[in-house]
Amino acid sequence: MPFRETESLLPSGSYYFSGNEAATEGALAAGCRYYAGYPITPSSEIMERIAVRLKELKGVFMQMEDEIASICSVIGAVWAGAKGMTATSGPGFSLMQEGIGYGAFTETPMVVVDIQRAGPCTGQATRVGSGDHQQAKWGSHGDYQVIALSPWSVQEMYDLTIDAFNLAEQYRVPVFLMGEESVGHLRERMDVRPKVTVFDRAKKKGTPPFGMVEEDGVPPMPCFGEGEKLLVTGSTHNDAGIRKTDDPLVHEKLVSRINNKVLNHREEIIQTESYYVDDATCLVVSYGFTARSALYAVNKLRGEGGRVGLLRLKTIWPFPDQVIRVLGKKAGKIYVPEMNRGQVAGEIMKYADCDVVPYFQTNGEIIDPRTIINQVRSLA
Amino acid sequence: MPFRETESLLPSGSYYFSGNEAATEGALAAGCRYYAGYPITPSSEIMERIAVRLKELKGVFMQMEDEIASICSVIGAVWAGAKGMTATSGPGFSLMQEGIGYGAFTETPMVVVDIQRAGPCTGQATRVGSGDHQQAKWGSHGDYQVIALSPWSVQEMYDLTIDAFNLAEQYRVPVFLMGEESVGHLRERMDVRPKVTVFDRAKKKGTPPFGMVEEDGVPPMPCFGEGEKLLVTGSTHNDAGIRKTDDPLVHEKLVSRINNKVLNHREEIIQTESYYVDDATCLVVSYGFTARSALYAVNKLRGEGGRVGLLRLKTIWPFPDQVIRVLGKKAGKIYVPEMNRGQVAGEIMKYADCDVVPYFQTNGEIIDPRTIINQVRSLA
Amino acid sequence: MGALKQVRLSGFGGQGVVLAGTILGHGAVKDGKWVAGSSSYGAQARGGSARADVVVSDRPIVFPHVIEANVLAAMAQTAYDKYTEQLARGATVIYDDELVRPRSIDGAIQIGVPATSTAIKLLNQQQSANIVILGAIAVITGIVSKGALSSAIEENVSERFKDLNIRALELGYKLGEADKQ
Amino acid sequence: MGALKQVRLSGFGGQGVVLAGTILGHGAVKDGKWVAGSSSYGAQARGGSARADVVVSDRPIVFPHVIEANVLAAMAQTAYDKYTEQLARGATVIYDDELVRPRSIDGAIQIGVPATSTAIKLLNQQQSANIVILGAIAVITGIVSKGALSSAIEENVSERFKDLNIRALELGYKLGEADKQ
Amino acid sequence: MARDLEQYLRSGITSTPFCPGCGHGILMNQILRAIDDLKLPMERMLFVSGIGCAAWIPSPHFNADTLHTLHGRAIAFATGAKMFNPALKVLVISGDGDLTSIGGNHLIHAARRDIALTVICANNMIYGMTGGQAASTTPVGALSATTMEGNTHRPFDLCKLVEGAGGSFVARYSVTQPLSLKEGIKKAIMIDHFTFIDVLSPCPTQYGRRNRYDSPAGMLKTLMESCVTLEEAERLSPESLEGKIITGEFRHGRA
Amino acid sequence: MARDLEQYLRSGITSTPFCPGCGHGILMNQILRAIDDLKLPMERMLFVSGIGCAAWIPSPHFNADTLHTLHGRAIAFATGAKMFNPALKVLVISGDGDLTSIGGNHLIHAARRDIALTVICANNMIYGMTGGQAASTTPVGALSATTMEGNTHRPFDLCKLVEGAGGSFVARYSVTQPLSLKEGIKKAIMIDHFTFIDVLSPCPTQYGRRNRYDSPAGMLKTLMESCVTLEEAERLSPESLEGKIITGEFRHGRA
Amino acid sequence: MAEPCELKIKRRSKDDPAKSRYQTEPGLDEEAAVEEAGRCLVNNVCRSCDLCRYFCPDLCITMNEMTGSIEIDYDYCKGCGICAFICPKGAITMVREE
Amino acid sequence: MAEPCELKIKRRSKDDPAKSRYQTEPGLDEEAAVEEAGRCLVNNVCRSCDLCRYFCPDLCITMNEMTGSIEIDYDYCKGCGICAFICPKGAITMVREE
Repeated sequence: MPFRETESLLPSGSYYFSGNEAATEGALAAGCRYYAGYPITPSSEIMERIAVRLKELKGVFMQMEDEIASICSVIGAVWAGAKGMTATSGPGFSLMQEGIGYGAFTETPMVVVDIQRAGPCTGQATRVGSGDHQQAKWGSHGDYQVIALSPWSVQEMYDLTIDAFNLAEQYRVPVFLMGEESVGHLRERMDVRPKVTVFDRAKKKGTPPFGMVEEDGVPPMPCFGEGEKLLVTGSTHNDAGIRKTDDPLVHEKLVSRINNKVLNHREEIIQTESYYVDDATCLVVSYGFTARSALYAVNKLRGEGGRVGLLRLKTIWPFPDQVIRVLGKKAGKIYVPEMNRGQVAGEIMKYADCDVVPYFQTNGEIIDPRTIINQVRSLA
Repeated sequence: MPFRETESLLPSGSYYFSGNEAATEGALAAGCRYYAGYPITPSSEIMERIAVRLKELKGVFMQMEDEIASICSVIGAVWAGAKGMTATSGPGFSLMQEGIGYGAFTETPMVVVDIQRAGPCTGQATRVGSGDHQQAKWGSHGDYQVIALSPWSVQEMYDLTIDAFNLAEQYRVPVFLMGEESVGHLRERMDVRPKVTVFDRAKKKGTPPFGMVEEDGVPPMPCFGEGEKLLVTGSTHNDAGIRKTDDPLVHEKLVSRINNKVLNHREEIIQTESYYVDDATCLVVSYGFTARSALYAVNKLRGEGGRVGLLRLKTIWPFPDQVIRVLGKKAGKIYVPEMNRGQVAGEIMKYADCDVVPYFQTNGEIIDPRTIINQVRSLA
Repeated sequence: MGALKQVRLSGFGGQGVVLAGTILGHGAVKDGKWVAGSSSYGAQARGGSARADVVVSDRPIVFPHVIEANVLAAMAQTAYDKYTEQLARGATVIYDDELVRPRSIDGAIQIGVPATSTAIKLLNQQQSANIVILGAIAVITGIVSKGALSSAIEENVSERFKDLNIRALELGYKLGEADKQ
Repeated sequence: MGALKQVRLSGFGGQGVVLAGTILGHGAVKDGKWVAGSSSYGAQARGGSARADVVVSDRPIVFPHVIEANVLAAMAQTAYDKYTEQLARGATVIYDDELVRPRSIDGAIQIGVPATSTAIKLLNQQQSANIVILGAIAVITGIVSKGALSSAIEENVSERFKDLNIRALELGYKLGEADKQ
Repeated sequence: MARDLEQYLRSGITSTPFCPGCGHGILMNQILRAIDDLKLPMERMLFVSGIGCAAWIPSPHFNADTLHTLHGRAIAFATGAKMFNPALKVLVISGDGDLTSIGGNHLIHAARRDIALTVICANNMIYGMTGGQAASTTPVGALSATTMEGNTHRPFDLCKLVEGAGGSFVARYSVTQPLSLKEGIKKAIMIDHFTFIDVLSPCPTQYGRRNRYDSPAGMLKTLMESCVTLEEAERLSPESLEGKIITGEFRHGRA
Repeated sequence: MARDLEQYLRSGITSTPFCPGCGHGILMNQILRAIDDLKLPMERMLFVSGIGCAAWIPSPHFNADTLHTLHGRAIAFATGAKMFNPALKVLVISGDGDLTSIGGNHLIHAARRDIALTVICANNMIYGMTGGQAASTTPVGALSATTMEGNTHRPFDLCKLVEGAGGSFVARYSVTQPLSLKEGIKKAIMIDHFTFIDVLSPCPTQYGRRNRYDSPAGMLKTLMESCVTLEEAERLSPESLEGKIITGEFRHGRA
Repeated sequence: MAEPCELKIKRRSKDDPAKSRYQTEPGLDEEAAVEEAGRCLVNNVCRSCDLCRYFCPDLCITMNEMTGSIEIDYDYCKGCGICAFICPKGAITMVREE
Repeated sequence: MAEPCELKIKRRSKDDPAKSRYQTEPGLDEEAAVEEAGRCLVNNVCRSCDLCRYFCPDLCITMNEMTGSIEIDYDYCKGCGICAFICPKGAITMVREE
């Protein structure tokens, strides 16, 4: 069984961590032993904490010369056997896009934490935004898939970072923890359980590391120094890793598989939560920090007798198309408050067979629950 | 009047150019006098030709150390008064994303030519792909807008490059010419007219270069050395350019305007062409080289009496939502053949109130017209 | 939401309100509460005004920010003026009586605490006023236990300032108890 | 589509079929035609097989690639074998008679031209066989005028090889005319 | 701010943006005095900076065209502006993290190409703005937010780096040598080649407090004690040069 | 390919991927012979390369773990692998455009940090794979696809650059000096620090044909004539060193 | 933590004797150094040697061109104390802001 | 354009006199150079000096360990001519591929 129960690194109990500290501990709990990064607000606390913690745990911490070097060095370490991570914010995430494409195409498990701030560009570096979700899917050229998770609390910065590592290893894919400044810097009670479930990389000597009979399969992954004489390349390659830069069949097969191995396993990957959706005539769809404003608002409105429900997306990519389709049809109206200009609302429009009403806010501040209350009232 | 008729640089007449050569000549005709780039297949011919031509025209050519430096140096030159351009392909386009965000947020007019090849990553460098369209919109972090054009012929590599410069100057926005290897390397007859219409950058001494009373306006753009003592920054700034990194109102206003100045002028920006759409019961939506396969196919099917029409998108961003809405409803079914995994089909799904049937092909080859014929036949 | 308390600590940069907020929050976690804390971050932190919000509850917390403070501590006049605009009904306002001149607020209980002057006089260290006022808050509101606060100080303050802060906490407790009487 | 001709030039890397295609296309533009040309690109260009396609029409061209060649020139056996599979009805196949052994093809006109041997014998330069065969194609198919081809050679060939290529074109014309008779 | 420099400051600018005792202010002071000495017209000057504390020296304070760019990319932006309009006098003023860590490649390539820019690196040996992480200039053993037990990686000798890349004029001064620094800046500005000055500038807030300097003046004092001029260095034994920073003009002909 | 090197080549590999006369083949030859001399176990070796002709020297040919990466980033990938598993012997083999133009920053930072990698730069002074554009190593005056009237920008002296960045072992050889090259590679591999070798390697296809070398042998001859060893250089006058390339081991202690 | 901005600078003509000061400008040649030093021969009294103006990180020290004396703009002084440290005459001391 | 691969290498024992050759290994110390040179004293005849093996860019030259003689794998030779150029004995010449 590739999943395994292991002792928690931290003594079980309650802690008062910031989201960034929680993500660091989640990574370590999941087995992360290589981190490379570059300072950037509001994610730097992750780097600062993991520098100390990896030393204690005999892992490797590297502060690199930039974000490009950071993600590349993580990929190098992962192929040398590490579970690896980097963390950054928007500008660094933009610089990492070529490396992310390499990770996706070489099926390198890795975790990238993006603590989002108010963009675009250097925008407002110490203020909150949630504007990198479409970039997470489309930031590198060509067609590939990733997994992106959206934590709403400090607890989830811990839990979903563990999930991120497990999904990365299980599907051999880059996984993004799309935190927001308002979660990264939030301090909350966070509970550590005595056991952590981790996924151990599947290995199988002598089997091709880049190909499967199944068109959506995930091949086992050997690593450097095991005598496998691996060929890893970001160019089109056959099952063994040999470059095939003008064979149409090899290219189609590889591109299909790296997309389908994620898309065809949507059901297993996607996590959502729903509240009061059964009789709702207006469905609020939300994620990240905003979902806390949204749940507060929905609770209030329900208290007033409003038939409003909430669907919270913990997984943003692959996109939860099916639940949107079903719940949208049931409610007849979807309201999407976002700290960006409708990035997830646009995605919902692809799948929902009903009115989709986006609310944009790009002012560097979180969305106040009272704003949502007022807007949903006016929709009814 | 900011538009102006000017003599063509090339003697009018017919040429036999490659698409890459045509884009080069289009840029020069539109007034491009600064180019910075880095070698990458299949776009390098643009850099090679423009190096020679800019010398003749007393412009400036720089081969930079990488694509990041290339786009940054273009922005520097544009603020020093140049019309500027760079050209690249997928991997370089990924590296340029942070600079593109800077260009969008500082409202820097510039043209980026992306000659797309079979990705992701280094994929098949000499073979065709069309997989960078979503990246063109979402490749940099945060919310911004760009304009992206999709040429289908050598003639359009010339014409749309001129349009690209004019749109860039008119809206102070990065404009992408999303060519494909199959158009960049195609040679065709290309006709040069005696006159070229160019847009001269709007200037107005002493007016704020980053703000307007109108919420979707384009401010005049001074340049360095004119005594305006400009403040240009990629951080949030007020109308005068002063950094305001914790003012919610300034951020909201700026982010809104850089989005709305493009989105609210969709009608003036968007170019599409339609064929046989009036009575079509199946609408093929296509763009770039694939639209030539599609038109060939639609012609054939019409010859057989098939009620099939074609909508060709010359503009990909801002997305032609309105025409999709109208024609989709009329036809009841949209078929979208693409050399990627449904990047534009996904966008169509947001707006079309009808069935959308994508066809993916990611094998490094163009889509054969006969494939489209067979698929559309099977849809009917 | 009777069991949920929204606490706001405010002052200007350098007074240590963020650290006080962290200690308060951490203490409440030690008491077994659900806690969420946030603070002003960025340019304001150096100079300007500073703010630390702590929400404490017996149950998991839905919205983690302060909407209307049940408890406000103000260590500067600007902070007092600004944040007394956003109080819950029946809120408790605790202010440093040397730095803040209170106005009358309908329905609020206001208590002046000589935190800064006590810190200067008895600790010879103006910097510990944050912990003095925290001690007073703890007594007055009962939001967190003394043991938990002490333990939180141990874990959040560097070795060389621990004793000082424990003494500051004691002083705060005394001031708070005096105020209660 | 009677006025549209699909021409495919093929051989192996180094024979200059891509240059020949460019000259043919450019010549046709000079004749006032609509033209689209494409060629194999990439690794194949060094060694391996090479291919240049030119579509010539009296009207704007919808699809610019060759679907079924009306004219095929083959300068290598592998190219001949591969591309004779994709001919239009009534196509003309012109092959280098020293390098290609033809098979019988239903409905096609096949003409062997001693391009390579002529180039070696009369120009002492095997490399110009591409232009020799191009001259022959021009005569046989009438797809492009001689003047336009000469002019296209002037513009597409470096100074030091111009004369050679013009002579090669003349030889090709002669061979083509001989074939026609 | 100083009345004698008022004309070089944008109207409405009243104070520096730096922490108390930050060396960047002293550098800002000398840059403006150098321009004042040279009587350069601010209309013809362009100041380019990246991201970080030092990038705020010119932007928005200087009363000239200023281009505040992306982290690490100031030199690339400056290259475009200078190449397109050579009449502009272009100064790049940014920090060590910006110019030599993430931006190191643009630095060495501009030096190689000999683009006529003056690059002034405000070197405080730390990432100040993001909270005091180690930089590529942090001394071995120094404490920072990412090297809590002391930095283990060697720092660059920036002057050697730029010389190695082909820089024509390369110099180093400390802000504790304001007059030499000012003269060095004047010289660099007037040379129509790529010129580079490494300016040692103490960061009391992020570097100082972690490394137990009790005041800005204390940091300044240590820096003064560490610096020896090239001329002095020639007279000193290798042992007495241990731990010293050599300042002065390391001029080299083109490679 | 050569039977005596067969064990170092991946099974199924029969020929080099290079144009006739490409110097990269001679370098490939020496790298394998160096490994053969040292009797290094291929199971413990990792070869990392970027994008470009030289990146194909190890990938897929060498019968070991090979990591063919992004353009310019080989050293960053290698850093991660080496730091996580120091038991790996890591060689970075890539071209001049890859390692020193787009990848220049990773090169200087790895040298600064003294990461224990051996970096072999196959320096053909041109972008071969993309069609012969000028590189940061192209000599002034040389013709290329982007410098049709002669290159105007100075090239790097890569050894000086890496020395300036702090590299401990820095050497240059030409492929026309195969025995010295092989010995240099052996030495570099066995030093447990950052080691760098600049290997001059002629590109007859892209560089040669534009710059009128009529044959691979002709290019090789010119290169031989240009190279002088460090020892010879010491005996020569500055005038007779004009236009010469100095080869040998430029060893320097840590800065 | 950064020093809080609670100190102000006072200018005065007499005070306790100057402590030993560091050579502030090692880059000056001998002649210039002697000249600079010559302006500050008397202890505790400002001799307008100008060093504080050059060293001020907040650009808030100006020399009054009429009187030749140093003027400090207290509004933008952040109290770092560098001027007091650098003054070769001990003519500047820091006092707690009242 | 790249040289087309139309030449093959022939090995022979006698031919026209060797032209002057370049010092192939300037990096060798004197002793080593004398030793290398000593192996190739007679013109036009391969003395197994091994230079061609080291210089072959296609790794297709092997020394037969039994006989000590040089063997060329013609299948992967691209005909660059470097071996012929470098051979100090003029023992390799290029001939047109038949």
